[in-house]
Amino acid sequence: MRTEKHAPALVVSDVHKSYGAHKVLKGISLSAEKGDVVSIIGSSGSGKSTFLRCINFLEIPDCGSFRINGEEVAFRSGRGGKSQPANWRQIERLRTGLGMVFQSFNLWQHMTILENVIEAPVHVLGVERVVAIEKAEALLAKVGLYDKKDAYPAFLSGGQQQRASIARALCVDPAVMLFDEPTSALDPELVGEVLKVIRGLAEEGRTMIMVTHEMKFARDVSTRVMFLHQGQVEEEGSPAQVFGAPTSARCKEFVAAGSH
Amino acid sequence: MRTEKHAPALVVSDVHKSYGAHKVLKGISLSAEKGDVVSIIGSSGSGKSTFLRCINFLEIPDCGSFRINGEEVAFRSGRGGKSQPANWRQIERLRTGLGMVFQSFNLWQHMTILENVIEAPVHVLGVERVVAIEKAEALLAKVGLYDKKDAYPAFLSGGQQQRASIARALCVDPAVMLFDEPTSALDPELVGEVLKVIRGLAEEGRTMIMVTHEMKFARDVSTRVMFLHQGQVEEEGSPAQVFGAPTSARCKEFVAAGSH
Amino acid sequence: DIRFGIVNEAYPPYTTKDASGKAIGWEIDLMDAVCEELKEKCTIVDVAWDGLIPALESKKIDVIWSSMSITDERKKRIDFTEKYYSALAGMIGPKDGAMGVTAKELKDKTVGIAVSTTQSAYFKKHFADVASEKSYATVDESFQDLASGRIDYVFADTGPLKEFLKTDLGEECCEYKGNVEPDDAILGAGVGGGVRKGDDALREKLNAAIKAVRASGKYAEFSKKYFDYDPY
Amino acid sequence: MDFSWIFPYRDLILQGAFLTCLLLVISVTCGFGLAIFLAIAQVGKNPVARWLAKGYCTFFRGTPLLIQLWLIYYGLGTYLPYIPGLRTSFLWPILREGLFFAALALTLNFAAYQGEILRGAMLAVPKGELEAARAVGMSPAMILRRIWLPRAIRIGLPTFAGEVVLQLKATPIVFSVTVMDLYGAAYKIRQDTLLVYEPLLLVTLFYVGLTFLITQAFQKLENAVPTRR
Amino acid sequence: MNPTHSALDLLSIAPPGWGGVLLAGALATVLISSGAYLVGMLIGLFGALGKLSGFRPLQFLLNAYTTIIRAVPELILIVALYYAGTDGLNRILAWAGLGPIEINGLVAAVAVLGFVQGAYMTEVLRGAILAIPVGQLEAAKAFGMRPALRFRRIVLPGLIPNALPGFANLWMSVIKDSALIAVVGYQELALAARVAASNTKEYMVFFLAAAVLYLVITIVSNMLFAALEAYFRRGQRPVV
Ligand SMILES: Nc1ncnc2c1ncn2[C@@H]1O[C@H](COP(=O)(O)OP(=O)(O)OP(=O)(O)O)[C@@H](O)[C@H]1O
Ligand SMILES: Nc1ncnc2c1ncn2[C@@H]1O[C@H](COP(=O)(O)OP(=O)(O)OP(=O)(O)O)[C@@H](O)[C@H]1O
Ligand SMILES: [Mg+2]
Ligand SMILES: [Mg+2]
Repeated sequence: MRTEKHAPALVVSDVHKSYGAHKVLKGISLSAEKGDVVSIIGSSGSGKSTFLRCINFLEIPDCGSFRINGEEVAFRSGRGGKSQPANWRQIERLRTGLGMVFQSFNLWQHMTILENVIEAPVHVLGVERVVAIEKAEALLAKVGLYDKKDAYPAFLSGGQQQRASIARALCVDPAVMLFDEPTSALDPELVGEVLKVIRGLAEEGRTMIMVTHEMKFARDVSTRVMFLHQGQVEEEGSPAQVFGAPTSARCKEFVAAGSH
Repeated sequence: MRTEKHAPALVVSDVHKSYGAHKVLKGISLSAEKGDVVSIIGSSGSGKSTFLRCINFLEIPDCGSFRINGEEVAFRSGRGGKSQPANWRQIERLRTGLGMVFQSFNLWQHMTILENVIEAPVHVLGVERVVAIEKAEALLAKVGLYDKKDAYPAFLSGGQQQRASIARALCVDPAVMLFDEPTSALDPELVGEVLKVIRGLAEEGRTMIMVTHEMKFARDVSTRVMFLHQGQVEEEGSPAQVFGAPTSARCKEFVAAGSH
Repeated sequence: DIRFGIVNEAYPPYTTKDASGKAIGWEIDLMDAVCEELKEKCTIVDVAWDGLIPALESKKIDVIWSSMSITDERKKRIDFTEKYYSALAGMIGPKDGAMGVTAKELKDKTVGIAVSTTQSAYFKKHFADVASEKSYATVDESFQDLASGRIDYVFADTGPLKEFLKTDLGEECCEYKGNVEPDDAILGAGVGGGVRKGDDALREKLNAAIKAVRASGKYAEFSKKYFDYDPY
Repeated sequence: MDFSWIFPYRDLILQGAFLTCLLLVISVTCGFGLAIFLAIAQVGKNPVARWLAKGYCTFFRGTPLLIQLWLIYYGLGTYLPYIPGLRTSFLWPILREGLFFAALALTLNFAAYQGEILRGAMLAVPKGELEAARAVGMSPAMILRRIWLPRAIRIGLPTFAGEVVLQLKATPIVFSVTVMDLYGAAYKIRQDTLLVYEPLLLVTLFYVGLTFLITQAFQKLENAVPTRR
Repeated sequence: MNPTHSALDLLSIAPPGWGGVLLAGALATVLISSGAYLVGMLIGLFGALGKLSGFRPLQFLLNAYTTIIRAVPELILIVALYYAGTDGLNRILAWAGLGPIEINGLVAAVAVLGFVQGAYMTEVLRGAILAIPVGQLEAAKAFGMRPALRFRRIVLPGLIPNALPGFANLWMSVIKDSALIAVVGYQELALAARVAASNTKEYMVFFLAAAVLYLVITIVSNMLFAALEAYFRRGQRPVV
């Protein structure tokens, strides 16, 4: 499926989103090529999660245009003048190419860890069960959860749940991965492990969009960094640029706090 | 209520806890004086949250002895040979002196943020409502959530929920605070803010026990650091000692990962 | 082929079912005699009281044959045959209670009556000022209240009253207090079969058959099995 | 359609409507109070209380209301006069009437159903929120009062509305113990006039109106706390 | 009558005992109830999904359905649908030049009771779906699950534990509502008990006997519901 390396995997432009009167996103654009790792940083409440959730339409943006894995998302205008995806089938299809790790994990409580991980491959992609199990077990071993594979999520520690949710996202082999603070509950060693995994995925040509509060992590792993402030992109560029020589005052402050 | 500075606020010794056949805590002891900030570090699944939850008896330890704010917890042997608190009234009383911030926030979904924060002061401590509201609003302002005070938890970002849960714990003025990764969802600036708050609390003579994955944070703020590994204390001492010259091999590795 | 709609709640001795599910009773015997007279095949259709009129109107049954008293009010909705029995109105009461059934003796007593019966109309006319009426959905329920002492009399058709007194419960608690003064204006109308409005052919046929059964002595013959008086 | 009967029977109808409302209000409020205890006993740790509550709910949910009403009215009701002094006390006029037993049976029955639903709702409250309440030193009673029950009631609200409506429709049963509620009035009118649908239509309109009020009230309650969807 | 006859004689299976009549009634009750329950469940599922679909006209329609059906006494619905309904249907058929059809009272009763159950099921299921943490559904969407798959794999197993208590209640109530189909001339447990009682005037014996039969039916179904609930709550941590 993969073509040349520099095809844009994801082009999103001018995304707006508000909840009632509260404007959360005020025109955000992002474009990422295959193999890119884009880190989104910014203070709490600046709209990072919302932006990520708009990319796979868990929140329906008020307006914006989306090109995912080379396919343009069609819109039609819905009620109240807001636009709506014209074709939910298309969205569903596109979503299988967009893996997501949630900030609050959202593991399915009625399934064991292993069942959580094989759920999408088996039932969405139609992978054979044995094949999926084999792959899932390998992934679980990779994130150090093999011995917990038959436990239910409610009985796991926070970090274990987070790792399970990473394994779940990886198991569908998505072209683009959306990570919402994938290391928030992890200890430094595991952060290192996850960093390795992400690098590996990038080298395979996968694209990653990642919200994170770990500046070191963002600097080490990403090809590009985007700084969100109050629903707008304040600063964008290579890690060296954003962390080394930010132009916006707000970004300067933020980055300074991150490295004190 | 506060006496001399060096009275032990919390003495816990030899705590054991297992889930079924799985031994999670294998004899952990901890003693903290007024004004102490003890950081608990360790890899995911090592039992940090479980230990914290044992201190305020959300998990009933299999055995161990507890002295909280100068009061010994009485035990009796319950069913199946496991010990049980002899007097749940005592536990409830002690808990009001133990503030807790949960890893998964656990805000009450049927109350607004402000109601969440004043709930315990008003209904457990019997503080007057207007007084509690005033205090709560000040605390919410301190964590930057004043404008969200009338929102329901489900509508907040992860970081906002975490800050709300910190405000909720602070509002009961507990002598001992138990923090389970209080900064996991926060950006570096807010981590700095929370660090300031914690320092301020320590200076007031409050005791803090904190599980954290942020090594920098642990080093900056704590008077003592405890490294847990597989349910046991592998290393304990001042931050300088644990981070600078760890004796245990496992701790060395872990600390190295945290500062790479 | 005539379909007789019979209420599936038991109202002994007129209609009921035995333990094997067969419909039995005085009205069934009458129906058999009438059909024999007409040389027609008759079928019984079980209906609940609530379904009687709809069943009649949607032609699921042709006659209502279920102890329905003839009243002017009801005549607005359906046509009736001539009466085939009259409700002989009597009262029962506890064994040790007041004795008579005159207005004087009923003073301040509570009388249980099934709703919308001839007895209810009679009570309104003769006793309403002195005694109080308690309405029941069926006469069966008033028997139980009488047995437990909540009411002083049950006022109903003599047939079911005597039937009740034959049972263990009735025998133990109660006794027959007598029939009320006759009042033909109310009690004379009696009970008839109900047919669709305008179905005069069937009504005439049934009238003739009822008359014939009564004339031939068959009526008296099967009535003897149930009553110690002539129900007509 | 013939509605000429309404005027002659107006007193009967009005009184019936009043009784229907009275029985509904009494049984729902008292029943709900009892249900809270039943639910708590069922999720609690005391085995005796749990089994008692379970047995209660099983019996009252497992047998038809009509039979319960009869057992209470004819069974219990028959033995009441034998309690010394009761017959002459001021309570007797109340205890003699079917209304008292009807209200009692409806209440006991409603409590059983509601207790079961509330139990399910209590189990649906996220555990973390209860732990948070424990951690701030709330006593079990306070956790129940401030967190567990309010949260459970909110979860159960959509079902509660249905139960109240069911209860409304259960009230006609009281006619079998001589309480002339609205349905009883309609029954009498139908017997008198042989009109099948018209009196029922009146009852229906009344019930639909009441149901509308009930569901609107519950909708208001549901909307009081916004949920994210 | 013989004054020494005991309750046992009255309840013996073979006539003149009434046991057989009661048992046949109980069987009829279970059959009608199960039929109506299944019909109701299907309607309820679609009703709940429709109500949550956000499609206004559908929501309006379903709101009307749940409000009106739940408000109108079942007895009235059965009478209206069975008698007036078949009458109307046959008139339409006659007008279209077709012969009249005879609708079986049993089928009509099951259909009507099911239609009524559906309104309640809609609400129970709607509540149960709303109680599923929203994150669970979002995760499913994020993996590209189509609504049908999402429903089958995530929503259904997630709602069942929340819905089971309400379902159990509805099962109990349909068992008792089935008594109403006596209107169309069908004899189930309650009517059987009434007929036996008024024949013998042994009210308490037969009402207690019926209560016991009902209780047996519900206790057995309760055990089933309890087992189901335990199974579907397997991923949850126990309270307290
Ligand atoms: N209720 C439970 N039942 C069974 N096992 C449990 C339960 N809670 C925790 N565990 C197990 O106990 C171990 C310790 O869990 P704990 O939550 O204390 O870890 P932790 O140190 O806080 O990890 P993290 O940093 O990931 O939060 C884990 O292996 C976890 O799977
Ligand atoms: N469903 C919602 N309804 C109303 N407001 C919302 C909703 N979801 C988020 N918000 C608000 O939108 C803003 C942005 O939220 P978002 O979750 O995108 O923040 P974030 O950048 O991810 O923050 P964090 O780092 O704390 O996770 C916040 O102020 C939040 O309160
Ligand atoms: Mg976020
Ligand atoms: Mg933890």
